[in-house]
Amino acid sequence: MDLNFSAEDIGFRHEVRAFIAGALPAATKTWMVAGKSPTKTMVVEWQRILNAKGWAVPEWPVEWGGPGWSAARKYIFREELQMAPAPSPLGFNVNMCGPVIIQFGTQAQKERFLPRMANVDDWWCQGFSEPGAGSDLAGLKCRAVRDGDEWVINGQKTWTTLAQHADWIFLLCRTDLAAKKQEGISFILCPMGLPGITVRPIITIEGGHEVNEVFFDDVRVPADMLVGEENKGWDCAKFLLGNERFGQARVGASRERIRRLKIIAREALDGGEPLINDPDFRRQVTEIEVELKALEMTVMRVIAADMKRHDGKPNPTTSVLKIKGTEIQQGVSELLMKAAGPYAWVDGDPDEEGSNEWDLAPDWAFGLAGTYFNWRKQSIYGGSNEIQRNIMAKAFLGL
Amino acid sequence: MDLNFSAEDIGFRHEVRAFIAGALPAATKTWMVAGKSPTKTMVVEWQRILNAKGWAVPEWPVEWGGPGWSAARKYIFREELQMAPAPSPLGFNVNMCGPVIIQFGTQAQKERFLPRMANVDDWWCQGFSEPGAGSDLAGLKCRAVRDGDEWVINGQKTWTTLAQHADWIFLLCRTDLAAKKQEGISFILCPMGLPGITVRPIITIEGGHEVNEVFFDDVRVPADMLVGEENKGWDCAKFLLGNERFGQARVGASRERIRRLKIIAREALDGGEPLINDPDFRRQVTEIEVELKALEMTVMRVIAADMKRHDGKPNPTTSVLKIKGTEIQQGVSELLMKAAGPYAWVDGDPDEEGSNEWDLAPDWAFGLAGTYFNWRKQSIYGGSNEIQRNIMAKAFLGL
Amino acid sequence: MDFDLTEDQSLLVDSVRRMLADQYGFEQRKTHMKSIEGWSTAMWSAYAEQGLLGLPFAEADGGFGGGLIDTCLIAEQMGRTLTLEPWFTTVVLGGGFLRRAAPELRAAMVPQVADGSLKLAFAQVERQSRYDLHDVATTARHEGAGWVVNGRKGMVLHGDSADRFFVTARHAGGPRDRGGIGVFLVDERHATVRGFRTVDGGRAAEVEFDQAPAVLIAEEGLPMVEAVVAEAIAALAFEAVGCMEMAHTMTLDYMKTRQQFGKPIGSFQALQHRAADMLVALEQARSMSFYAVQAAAETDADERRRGVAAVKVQVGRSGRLIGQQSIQLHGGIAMTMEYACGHYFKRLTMNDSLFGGADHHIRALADDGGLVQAA
Amino acid sequence: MDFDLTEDQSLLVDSVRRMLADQYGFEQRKTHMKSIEGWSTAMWSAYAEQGLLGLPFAEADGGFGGGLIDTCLIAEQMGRTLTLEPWFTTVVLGGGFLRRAAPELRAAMVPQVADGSLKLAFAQVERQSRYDLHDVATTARHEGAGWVVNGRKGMVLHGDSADRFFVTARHAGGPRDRGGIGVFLVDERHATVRGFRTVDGGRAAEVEFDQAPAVLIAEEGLPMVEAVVAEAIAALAFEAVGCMEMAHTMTLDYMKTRQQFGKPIGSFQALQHRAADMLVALEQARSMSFYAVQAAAETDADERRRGVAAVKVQVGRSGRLIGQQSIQLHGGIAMTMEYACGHYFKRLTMNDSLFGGADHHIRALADDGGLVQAA
Repeated sequence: MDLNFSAEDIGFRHEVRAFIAGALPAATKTWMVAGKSPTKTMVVEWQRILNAKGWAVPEWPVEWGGPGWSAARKYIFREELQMAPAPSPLGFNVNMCGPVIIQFGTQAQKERFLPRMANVDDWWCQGFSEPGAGSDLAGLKCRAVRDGDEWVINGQKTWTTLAQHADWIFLLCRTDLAAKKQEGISFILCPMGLPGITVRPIITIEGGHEVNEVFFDDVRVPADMLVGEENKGWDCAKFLLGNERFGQARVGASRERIRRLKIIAREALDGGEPLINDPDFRRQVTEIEVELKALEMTVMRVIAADMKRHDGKPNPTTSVLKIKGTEIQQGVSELLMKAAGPYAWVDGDPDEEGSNEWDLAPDWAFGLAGTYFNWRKQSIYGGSNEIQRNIMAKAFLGL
Repeated sequence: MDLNFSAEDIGFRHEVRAFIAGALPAATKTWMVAGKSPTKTMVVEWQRILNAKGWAVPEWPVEWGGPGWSAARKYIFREELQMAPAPSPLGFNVNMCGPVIIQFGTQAQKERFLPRMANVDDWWCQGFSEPGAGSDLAGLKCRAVRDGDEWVINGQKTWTTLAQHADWIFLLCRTDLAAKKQEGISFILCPMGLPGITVRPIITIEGGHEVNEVFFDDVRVPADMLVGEENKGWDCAKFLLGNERFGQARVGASRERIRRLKIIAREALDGGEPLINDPDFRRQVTEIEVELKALEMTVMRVIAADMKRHDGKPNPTTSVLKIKGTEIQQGVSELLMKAAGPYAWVDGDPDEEGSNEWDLAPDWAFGLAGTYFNWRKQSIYGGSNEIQRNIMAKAFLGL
Repeated sequence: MDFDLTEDQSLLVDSVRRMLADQYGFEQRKTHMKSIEGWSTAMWSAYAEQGLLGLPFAEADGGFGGGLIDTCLIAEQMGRTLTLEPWFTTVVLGGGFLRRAAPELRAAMVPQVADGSLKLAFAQVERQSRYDLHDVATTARHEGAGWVVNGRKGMVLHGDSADRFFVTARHAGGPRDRGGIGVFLVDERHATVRGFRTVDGGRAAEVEFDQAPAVLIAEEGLPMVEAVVAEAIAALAFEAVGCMEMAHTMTLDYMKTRQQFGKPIGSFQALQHRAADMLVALEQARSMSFYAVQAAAETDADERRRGVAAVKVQVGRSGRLIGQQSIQLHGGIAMTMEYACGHYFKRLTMNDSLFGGADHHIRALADDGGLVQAA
Repeated sequence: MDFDLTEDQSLLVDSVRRMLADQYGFEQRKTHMKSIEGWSTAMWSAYAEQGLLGLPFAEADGGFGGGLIDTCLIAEQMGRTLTLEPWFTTVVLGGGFLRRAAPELRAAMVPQVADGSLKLAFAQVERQSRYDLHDVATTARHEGAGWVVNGRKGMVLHGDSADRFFVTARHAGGPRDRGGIGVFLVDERHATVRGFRTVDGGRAAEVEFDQAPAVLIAEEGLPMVEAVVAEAIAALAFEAVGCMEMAHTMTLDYMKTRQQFGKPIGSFQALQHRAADMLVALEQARSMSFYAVQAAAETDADERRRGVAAVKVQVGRSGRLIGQQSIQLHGGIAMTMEYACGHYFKRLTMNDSLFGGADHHIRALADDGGLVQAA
């Protein structure tokens, strides 16, 4: 039993940190420190910098451009990006569709798509959820019918994140109506520019445009856009979702936000004193810091197990990471909003509305309420926290 | 809308308070202030004092000795007893079996039992729960078979509170095996001294003897010990449980315990200062005080509605009173234990183990952990808090 | 003791509820929000016609003689509908000061407030003040026969539509002294106003006073401010209960219709219990809102302060739970701007924060000795 | 980075687990508890034979050279079994001081500890001290060539069976000064001891020293005390995890068998989710117990203090949730003395309180700046 990173891994951490410090565009960093999601340009620019360095696709095999890191190093890299804060490599490309193509795709698909994915020459989006298939994904209805050398797709996807940026979508379609729920589904790739595709924005409660509805009306894609076997798309989906082991723990991101919170709490006044002097505020932050430390150790346990066994089997800890990771992020976002006090009431962003000519609110206050509102989604998507509890009860507790 | 008690009711409160102050035996008060349950002697002695005053059975009709109080006055009386603190009139007699006999019993049963109940000439206990029938009370198996002029009872009851003191037990027995679950049950009265009855103590985790198993082995009771109709005992049980509207809110009792907690927190040191100076401890107490104030107003709303409508129908607020009332009592018991710090570790009672010759622990610390442990029962019995949520979901939310 | 409405109150509530049901559906609200004002001038007139603007003022002054409970009942309806008009700022806040002002001022202003031609706001928050009513840096001083006010107020609710501001300003004492704070009335023509949208879809403004001529309302004004804010907190409690009830009801309706895994999600026990917990929170908040009316009327200022702090804590906690859970139980749909539930959540969040959130008040109440005296 | 046990560790844990499974069933435990000592002298000998009493001491001193992690793994097994013997006080607390004592003392005492003939305790808590290690009123002063100790210690775990006490006593400085606190070793023959049962079924004592001859272990002893307590907190974390795992497992087993409403209660989703929340709490506590081993080994005293505070908070919170919910999900049966679950709950409650509960440590950690530096 050795609970520490090796000296080499610590050295690697310093190398990553130094690289990010030197290479991350200042504007991107400033933007993200303010709590804003990076723009498309920022994401693409940064991922290309990483790609040039050979670090854009940490999870991929060396053959396809992966750096060949151990689980520990992948973790360190993720952490350092989140703490910088810097954009993470685009998840749809790197953690979702890429691994599916590597696992299930043809050689031609790999050669065609993977290098472009790594460089974000194509921006991908995910077409899984439908209006009637949320927590119950297997209830999906979007159809693909084989017609000669083509698939003809009809139906609707929803909650499609950043579809407005996307060049391609990977989607689950029902290809056999007679089969039982989880059977008869196929995993298909589709260019977003095809005739018959309509993207309609969904504005979320804080006013942001992150998600979309995507409609398919007799959209025709070539037959070779099927990944894996026909009617076996559920295997791809399960594989993809199973890769989401650490994604929502986001320990580094939460640590970065807690730092930010503490800085704000030194500036914000409460009762005529810095808010950080309020014992109850401090207690609330500290409760989260403790949970985060435990979560960090939980992540380490999963990584250490991965390094030993490489079985990659789902284990109960994955649900723990999801539940605790999202609770922590939601908790920090709520404390950030509360730290701003009345100044959290301002809607919008002074950078967008013109100069902050008076002192409408401190710059750090903008968007904090919006993030709190928006982050309620975290316990809903990616398998709601209720679904996670179902999984734990059934799969690990035997109930 | 008038949210206040009338001047007359406030006068009544003063009258009750003055009476208790004058009539409550000092030893009983001291005993209860220390957080201990009153002994059988204390309960009987006090109830007879109340009975002499005409106040022993506030819920009963005037015909059977009730004082004819409004719902508001009954509430005030209950509150003042709890806050004194003084023993409440014995619930099994006054709030459970008595009202059932008044509602469903024969004239002969009323005349025979009610006056003795009011004076605790007989101590009653409740035989509802069985090993296989807890939350699912209708699953009970204890049988009563008619044999000539007698019922022959066989079976087992459990969690029978203070059966060791009891002269009589009222119990639910299955009298028709063919009937569906909730049918075929009868409500029967039975003297505890009969041959075939065995009482076996259950010691609870803190070491107390409050509850028992009661075994019935061919116990024969006269046929006229049936209350209400044969096989209609479920009606009696529902009626009895429906009377439990305020029983577990115990606002006065919680207020008394919070007072006690604050006194202890002035004496107990933490970080070299009185514990009450710790902002986080104060916050925790105050959170409960706020919930208690809201609960008090919830009780008032129920009372006010009762005074207007007298329909006595169950309403969702009854479950709110149970859930919040027990959460508050459990919360206060936990804070009391925490206030004692290391001194909560001592098991037992210095009065029972001999004099507190050194300073083993402050007198106020004894039994606080035991009460915390024991009070975990509050969210279990009387329809567990999970059952309460089921009731709310089904009956009031339409889910 | 009687928690039922009187016949008059029932009539008032019913008519307001009917009016809002007819004219303030969620789609209509979107239209109102998109107007230049950010709210509906037509509805404002309708409120005037219904008597909602003159409600709390004495009949002698041109009002309708309603009590705090009447105001609160209307606030609950406003909460249920998420109305956007400056009713709370004009009638509850502004009206609170106006009711306590000199007879001549009342005589002059109440009829105009009641007929909708005069809108009021309360300019109190400052950059450093957070939730402390006595943390006032804006200054007032005598000039000639009158007073002038100088300073900057932030987060003035509906400050961009107000015709007059009630302003707290310091004429004596040091920072955060309880003494030396006056309440003044300033015409919007003497203020520079910068309006903006608030996160709940409402309006607020930053307001600057530069040698603004001001009418003195109260020279030692803090007790008056505290009394008005206590009433406002009672109204906010009812407004929050209105929001909670709607969020809860919408959630229940959705749970009964939304199908997943082949059955309505409302048939899943874990979600049922969550809905039950929301009901507990709602009932506790409703109870506390009644207490708020009692507490605001308390003449002992210490008692009143403790009481309204407790109200803010309970209502804030309940609103947070119900707001968050109503989103969670809906899932994605409630995360969208097009769906009403998220707007109730946002309003509940803002409502909690107004005049200090639950965290602020739990600390204040704890420092004040709580509600139960140790004897 | 590797959280798996080494082969030696696996062998150790397996053999201890087997021994306890064979000889320390819940019924056997009841018998042990009823003995005069309140624990089993036979088991004490068995621990000695298994090498558990000499575990953490250097081989050169007559021990087995185990590290803190080995001690912790045994503590976890002790937690799973709710053992009653003075292992924690003798080996972890007493042993912690003994390992840091002068070589002659180690040479003299370690073999006796290892063979079970010498039991140790830590006399620290005083009437006024609560959880503050530096709040010491017991005095020590030079007398002749040595030292004498005067004062009274409360809540000395296993004080009634100890042969020697490690005692904190003040020889300089005022109340609550961090300087001037020595650690001394006192023979039980020089102490007056009054034993009693603790709420978790264990034993403790009040101990009075009246001119008791004492051996000086450390003159400025607070850093040593803090180092020993940090190790003890790591062991307590593992013990708690052992308790939690058992309480959780018992609860799951019960949920699968107990029938209500015609099916196992484990089929009810609301209860399933509760069990899942217990699993989350358990996993977080287990993770934190690993961190505890790191933190206790931290050489920077400030870092170590923050680390162990965080451990106490997480383990305390998880233990409370799992303890309370294991009772709730069982229902009445777990409220009885005859059933093991309640005993795990009681032990978890006591475990939290030892060296300060979660509330104590969250405040300390918050005042210390927390775990994340603002940069």
